[in-house]
Amino acid sequence: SSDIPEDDAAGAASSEQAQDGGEGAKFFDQAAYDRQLALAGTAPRGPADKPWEQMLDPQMTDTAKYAKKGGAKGVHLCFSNAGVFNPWRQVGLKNMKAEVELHEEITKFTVLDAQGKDDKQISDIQELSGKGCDALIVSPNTTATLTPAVQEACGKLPVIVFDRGVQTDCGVTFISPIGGYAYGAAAADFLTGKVAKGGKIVALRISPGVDVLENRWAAAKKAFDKAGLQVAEVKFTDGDPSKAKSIVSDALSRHGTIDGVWMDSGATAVAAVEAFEDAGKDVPPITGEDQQDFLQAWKDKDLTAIAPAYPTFQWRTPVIAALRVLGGQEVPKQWVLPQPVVTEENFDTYYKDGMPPLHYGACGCEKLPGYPGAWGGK
Amino acid sequence: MTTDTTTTTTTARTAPARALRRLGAGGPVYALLVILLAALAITDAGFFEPDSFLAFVKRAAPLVILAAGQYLVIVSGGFDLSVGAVVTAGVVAGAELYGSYPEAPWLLVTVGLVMAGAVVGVANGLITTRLGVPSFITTLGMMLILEGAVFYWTGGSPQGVLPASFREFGRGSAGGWLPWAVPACVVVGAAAVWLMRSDFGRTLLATGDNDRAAHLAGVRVPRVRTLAFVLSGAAAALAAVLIAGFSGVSAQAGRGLEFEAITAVVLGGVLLGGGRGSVVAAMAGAFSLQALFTLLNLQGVSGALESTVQGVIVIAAVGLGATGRPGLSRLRRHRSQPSGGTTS
Amino acid sequence: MTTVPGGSAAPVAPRLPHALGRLRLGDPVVAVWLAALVVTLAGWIVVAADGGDFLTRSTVTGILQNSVALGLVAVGQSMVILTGSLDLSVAYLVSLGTLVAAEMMQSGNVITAILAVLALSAAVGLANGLIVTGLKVNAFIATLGTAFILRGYIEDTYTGPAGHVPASFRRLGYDRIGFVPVSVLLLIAVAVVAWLITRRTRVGHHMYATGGDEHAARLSGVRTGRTVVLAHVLCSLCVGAAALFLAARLGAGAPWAGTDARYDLESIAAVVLGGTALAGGRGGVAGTLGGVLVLSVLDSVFNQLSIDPFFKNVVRGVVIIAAVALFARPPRSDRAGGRQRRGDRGRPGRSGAPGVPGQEKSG
Amino acid sequence: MLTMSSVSKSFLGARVLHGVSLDLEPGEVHALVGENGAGKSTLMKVLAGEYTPDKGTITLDGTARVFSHPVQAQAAGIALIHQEFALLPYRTVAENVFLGREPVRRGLVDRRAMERRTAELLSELDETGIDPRAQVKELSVARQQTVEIVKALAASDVRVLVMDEPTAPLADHEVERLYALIRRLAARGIGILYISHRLREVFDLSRRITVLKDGRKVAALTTAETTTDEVVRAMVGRELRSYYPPRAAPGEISEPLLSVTDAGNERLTDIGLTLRAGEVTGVAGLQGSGRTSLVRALFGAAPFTRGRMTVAGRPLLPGSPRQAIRGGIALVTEDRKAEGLALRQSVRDNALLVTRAVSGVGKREVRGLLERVALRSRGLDQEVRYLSGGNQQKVVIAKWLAARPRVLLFDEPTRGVDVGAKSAIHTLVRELAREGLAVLIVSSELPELIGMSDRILVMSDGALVGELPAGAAEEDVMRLATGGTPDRFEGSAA
Ligand SMILES: Nc1ncnc2c1ncn2[C@@H]1O[C@H](COP(=O)(O)OP(=O)(O)OP(=O)(O)O)[C@@H](O)[C@H]1O
Ligand SMILES: Nc1ncnc2c1ncn2[C@@H]1O[C@H](COP(=O)(O)OP(=O)(O)OP(=O)(O)O)[C@@H](O)[C@H]1O
Ligand SMILES: [Mg+2]
Ligand SMILES: [Mg+2]
Repeated sequence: SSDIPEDDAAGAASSEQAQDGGEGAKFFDQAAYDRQLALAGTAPRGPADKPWEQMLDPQMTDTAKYAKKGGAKGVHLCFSNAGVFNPWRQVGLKNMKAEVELHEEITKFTVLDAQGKDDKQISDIQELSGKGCDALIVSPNTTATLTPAVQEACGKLPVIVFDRGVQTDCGVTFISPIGGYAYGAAAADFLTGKVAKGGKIVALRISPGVDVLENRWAAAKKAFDKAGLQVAEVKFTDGDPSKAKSIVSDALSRHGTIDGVWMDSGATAVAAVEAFEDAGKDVPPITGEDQQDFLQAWKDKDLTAIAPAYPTFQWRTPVIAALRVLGGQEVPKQWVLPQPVVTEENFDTYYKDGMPPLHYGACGCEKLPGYPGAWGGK
Repeated sequence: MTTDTTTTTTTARTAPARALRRLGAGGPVYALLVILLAALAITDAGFFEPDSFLAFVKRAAPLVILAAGQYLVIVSGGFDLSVGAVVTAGVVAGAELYGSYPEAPWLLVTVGLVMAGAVVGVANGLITTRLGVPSFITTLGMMLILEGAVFYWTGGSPQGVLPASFREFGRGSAGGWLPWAVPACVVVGAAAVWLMRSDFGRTLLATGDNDRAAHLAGVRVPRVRTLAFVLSGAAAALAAVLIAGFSGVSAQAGRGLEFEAITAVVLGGVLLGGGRGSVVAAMAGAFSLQALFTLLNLQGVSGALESTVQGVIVIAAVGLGATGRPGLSRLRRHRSQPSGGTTS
Repeated sequence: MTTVPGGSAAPVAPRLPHALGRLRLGDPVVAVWLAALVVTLAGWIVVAADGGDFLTRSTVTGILQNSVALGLVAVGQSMVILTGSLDLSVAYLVSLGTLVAAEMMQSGNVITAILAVLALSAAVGLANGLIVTGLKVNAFIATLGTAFILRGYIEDTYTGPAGHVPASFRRLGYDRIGFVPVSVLLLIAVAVVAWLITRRTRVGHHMYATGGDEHAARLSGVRTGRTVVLAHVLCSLCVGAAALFLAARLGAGAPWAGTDARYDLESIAAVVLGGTALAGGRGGVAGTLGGVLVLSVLDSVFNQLSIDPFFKNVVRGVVIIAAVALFARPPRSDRAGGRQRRGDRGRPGRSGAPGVPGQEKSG
Repeated sequence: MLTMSSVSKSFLGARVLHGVSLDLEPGEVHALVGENGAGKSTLMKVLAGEYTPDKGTITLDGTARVFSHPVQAQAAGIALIHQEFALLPYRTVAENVFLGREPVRRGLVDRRAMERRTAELLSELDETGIDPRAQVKELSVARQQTVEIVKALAASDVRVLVMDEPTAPLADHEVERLYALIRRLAARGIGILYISHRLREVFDLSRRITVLKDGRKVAALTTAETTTDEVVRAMVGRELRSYYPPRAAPGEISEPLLSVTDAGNERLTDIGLTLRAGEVTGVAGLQGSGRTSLVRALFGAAPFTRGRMTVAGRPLLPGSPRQAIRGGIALVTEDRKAEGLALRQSVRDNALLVTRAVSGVGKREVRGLLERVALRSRGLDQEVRYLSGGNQQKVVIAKWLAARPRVLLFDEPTRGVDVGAKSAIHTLVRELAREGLAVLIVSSELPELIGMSDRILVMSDGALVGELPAGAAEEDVMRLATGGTPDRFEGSAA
């Protein structure tokens, strides 16, 4: 027998892949870019104080066929996690677990961790689809590679995908913030506004080969080119702060001055700031992420900064969505969450005193049970 | 007797001559280092200005310290693959400690971490020597255990902020110009040189060379080997303190450092398998590696291709160093020729 | 695990009936398969106590399925380790293999893609082998260097998952015969071939000889250099097979497929768990499969019990060390060859192999 | 059939063979004898293609041959059974026998054929007790040796078989079997070059005898026309004993420094002996009689498990070398390279190893010591692996002298040591005794043992079976060592 889903949408998948992932970032996808920038300017629907329940431009879809008899009670919820290999995912998983606790109707919550292995996640998904779960949440490790497994699971139970997508729309809903283009553009636009034409920008990227990050960079590059900023260095840091610090120090000694620092995610932002300090230079306009240590540095050092968030509150949404689906309520086919950007103005909303350095400000977790202790805060 | 003349004339060689000979043992690595530094000077005119050169040394310091520790283990005939995990664990544990005791004095935390690193070394050493598990496997297992344990303990991410006082050591400068990491590096280097000239060091080399002969000469082989692991663990923890100071909390501070350290040591002409090599050359290997990273950085080699260049250079350096010198022609472990053992 | 009778092997063996004489408990291969059995039973008990059901069809399928990729890599790794070398470049070769496979399948046909992946693998193995034997670079450094070279190429060329694997080929990753995934048949086929090569062909005999005592092998007319090169090529071919399997399973090439799964260190761990001496010359493919199975069963048990992924690593580390300490260690005393005794007399301890400083002795 | 003419060979500048010539006829057993280090093994390795000669030619069946690899020599029909084992302990007997030339059938190694052929060869040797499928490590040393022989025979069409001390590890009945085999092989027309230190075997088996001394051929004799004495004289080159230093005068032997009573372990029984200051005690015995086990037990390396021992008046039954060293005992092991030296370390570091390892023991200035042992080296920083065997041995002795021991144990102190160094070592040993050390020497070279010792203990089967006074006759020693079988002649060679 074969576990390959009968309705293999191979053709469709491959063409889609060429846009979203894969070589996608090499040739910039104008349509996706435009859509994301438009969404960034749209007002979300939903409760204002609960961004994880908000949705942008939703196309609702009917879920009656998934409704659990007798309503969403005694729910067994399952989650195939790509892994917890970075702080963002760790904060996210805490959010999700806390969200589950909020709902008494969830009686069992099974999490399988793939530890970053696509291969294992495929097996995990297969295993979970035969385990009597009422609904399956998937946070895929890699966009392209989990498609078949998810397709297979779709035939057996409602599947909710979030964070990274898969190349099939068989799931009930796909939850994610606006996307990489919006993220990269938000950061880049900030710099183009602060740095004079011809200014030198250093771009710090985590690692090649991750599509979301490629999109962020593609959008930023476009913005820099348009504004006539000079990208002096594009380097990969592997997420290692000491490598980031070395890169910025070297760039400083090579170029004399750096007028702006762009980065595709926040893990190494503080190291970059410190590189300037240690060289005895003023920190130029810099972008980071909503990670606590960066916000802290921003506050303490009064930086000119911006921090687009890839919000960890999105980890709450799949649970909510699952319950809605099992209750027969409609959900958006593509549940696009707002993607907040931390700026001077809204800084205090995201900065929380006493949280650990690798915490993420846009966690939406402040009212969850166990906060702040479970997130390591005081 | 002719004997006297041979012995006396040849030993009349002076100390500097001997020092030169010692340096010669690591010949290729010094050449490599000089080439890389020259290339750096050409690439970046200001490289040898005191500030930027000291900054370079500061950045190299953790790797140099790791290499010194790794050297001790390698020269005694083992491997320490756990040092990267010790660094990660050290950084995370430091942050975790400060999370619970924000007022902890930096010196106490530093000493505590170094001791903890030493304890890891004790475990490595005892498992290797007493249970007979090859050190490759012992330290590979230890790497999994440490990484797992520290994140399990912290629930995935460290909880505390490292205060400036603790970070001063890795980040700040003495008198405003001399990064603390530089004297730390010098002290560790001097200590390593002293250690290798001491009874212990000589014993360690002999043990790596021929453990049976060492045992029969009264060397407590398991203890000596364990001590090498202990020092390597402590060195790794010290490197963790420097790295934590240099760049702050990170959950992947030590990733891949074990391979970098081993590469540095091998670049220094040290024989994998034990018994041969100088610690100064091993540390020079670490400097070379750091110089190579910096050069690749400054040269603006396409970020992604950096590792390719690095791989080629390391293979070439070790390959040329190996075939160029007859004495080193076998980086493989020598087999002691059986000497007519069955004659009657 | 402590019930594995590794230590007591010598006294037990003579008492066994003659027919069983060749199936000694002290034999690492037997020991590791026993360990796999013990782990499975223990897992079954623990999971049952937890209220679960361990040995269901789907978990068995899962265990088998999850053994395939690591199994293929580890079978290859056994061959180089047997020969006294080591390969740290396997993880990146897996990644590159999936990418090449998926891209070529997207643009061309499956057969050329398979051939291309195997050709690439063979080339990488050849390079490894030549660097080790020709340039005389220690295998640890040589293959680490190759790994870096591959990494640079992958990162420079790919920006994410690439290519597309047609459904026809994906069946390799998904089809099952009953509860046995077909990919397990691939693993078994590769393992059988590797077993045949190592145990039944001349070159295999020479691999054991080269790893066991390079000097003696050379005196007997074994071309040790060639043997090492060939072992590297065979290893890389197995890695290529793993890459093809993963491409089939993933449906696309993934730049991180090999490294995220840490196939380099995990495969070495599996090989050593399977009783192959890190110094070479002893052990084999059969034990390696047992080692892979142990790791896979453990993983499955952890899954069933929803054990914290970080804690899993702790347990894995402990299991690897403990298992090697218990039964994969060279026996303390040999039966008749008194002179071969360790630490007392006999031949000078040839404690090293080309690749790896071997087992330290306690002196 | 085979002629080697004017073969010369040097290692690192040291000339080991000086224009040696040798010829061999089909079916002939030709013995090669000489002192340790005379160059016998080297000559044979040249023949077998392991070493290329610096000068000289090898002619086989009228054609000049140059072998650059053992395999070429094997192909030409020359097989060498090594003095040192070259077997893979973890492989089976059959696999070892056919290593490098495994029979192949349809691409796969034909194990059956391999095992069958091995079994055949083994039964030709009357060694039916060896299972071709057994791992070599499980065999006794004698059987491992047999496997080596079988391995040489399995090589295709052997014309010349070189046996380098094949009987060294064999027991008497095994030697008899080997004799039978050798005669059978010779009858087939195979020429056999036979190296042995046991002259009795040489006389039993060979037709001609070539004597090597210091790398030169000093005699070519026909066995039937010569005597043991003549051969020995040719080997040693001077009258025996003439060069040993004078023994201790009665007054020079004083208080006991080490005494053992009722001691034993798994290989030794009822050991009781006393070593006195100023005295050199010799221990004689056949191969495997337990001499090495004895000194290792005294030194704590393979400790006594029972009994009492006193060192310099204090009770001490050493459980490890370290304890023994602290008690003032030193052991010069029989296997210098494997157990005595760290070959990649310098002369200085080796000489100071004990002093450094056991802190509080010994002195740290080695130059004087190295002069005392008359070391020839290119300086204290030279790695010991570049020294000649004799000089390596001197470094080992210096290492122990640095530790200022009271009791010095020597296991085969002059094995593989050339004549000059040998006499220097002999002189040194006597001087040390004269300075008040207690010395014990184990040596397989009976003349040496007799020449050096003030008293000789004889071992057999792990027990001390007798004691003989200074200057005992070799026959007396041998009679005791062989348990009263008087006609066994052993070890008189050098
Ligand atoms: N590979 C080598 N390198 C340097 N010297 C060597 C080497 N092989 C042998 N020698 C030296 O050559 C001399 C002759 O050695 P060889 O082994 O031929 O003697 P032998 O007659 O076989 O002695 P024995 O009876 O002890 O076996 C010895 O002094 C030995 O130390
Ligand atoms: N480590 C050991 N384990 C088992 N048996 C041993 C060991 N060492 C020696 N023997 C055996 O003990 C007996 C005594 O050997 P020992 O080596 O002491 O004798 P020897 O007279 O010194 O021989 P040699 O001349 O080879 O040194 C021999 O039968 C030997 O095989
Ligand atoms: Mg010889
Ligand atoms: Mg002996």
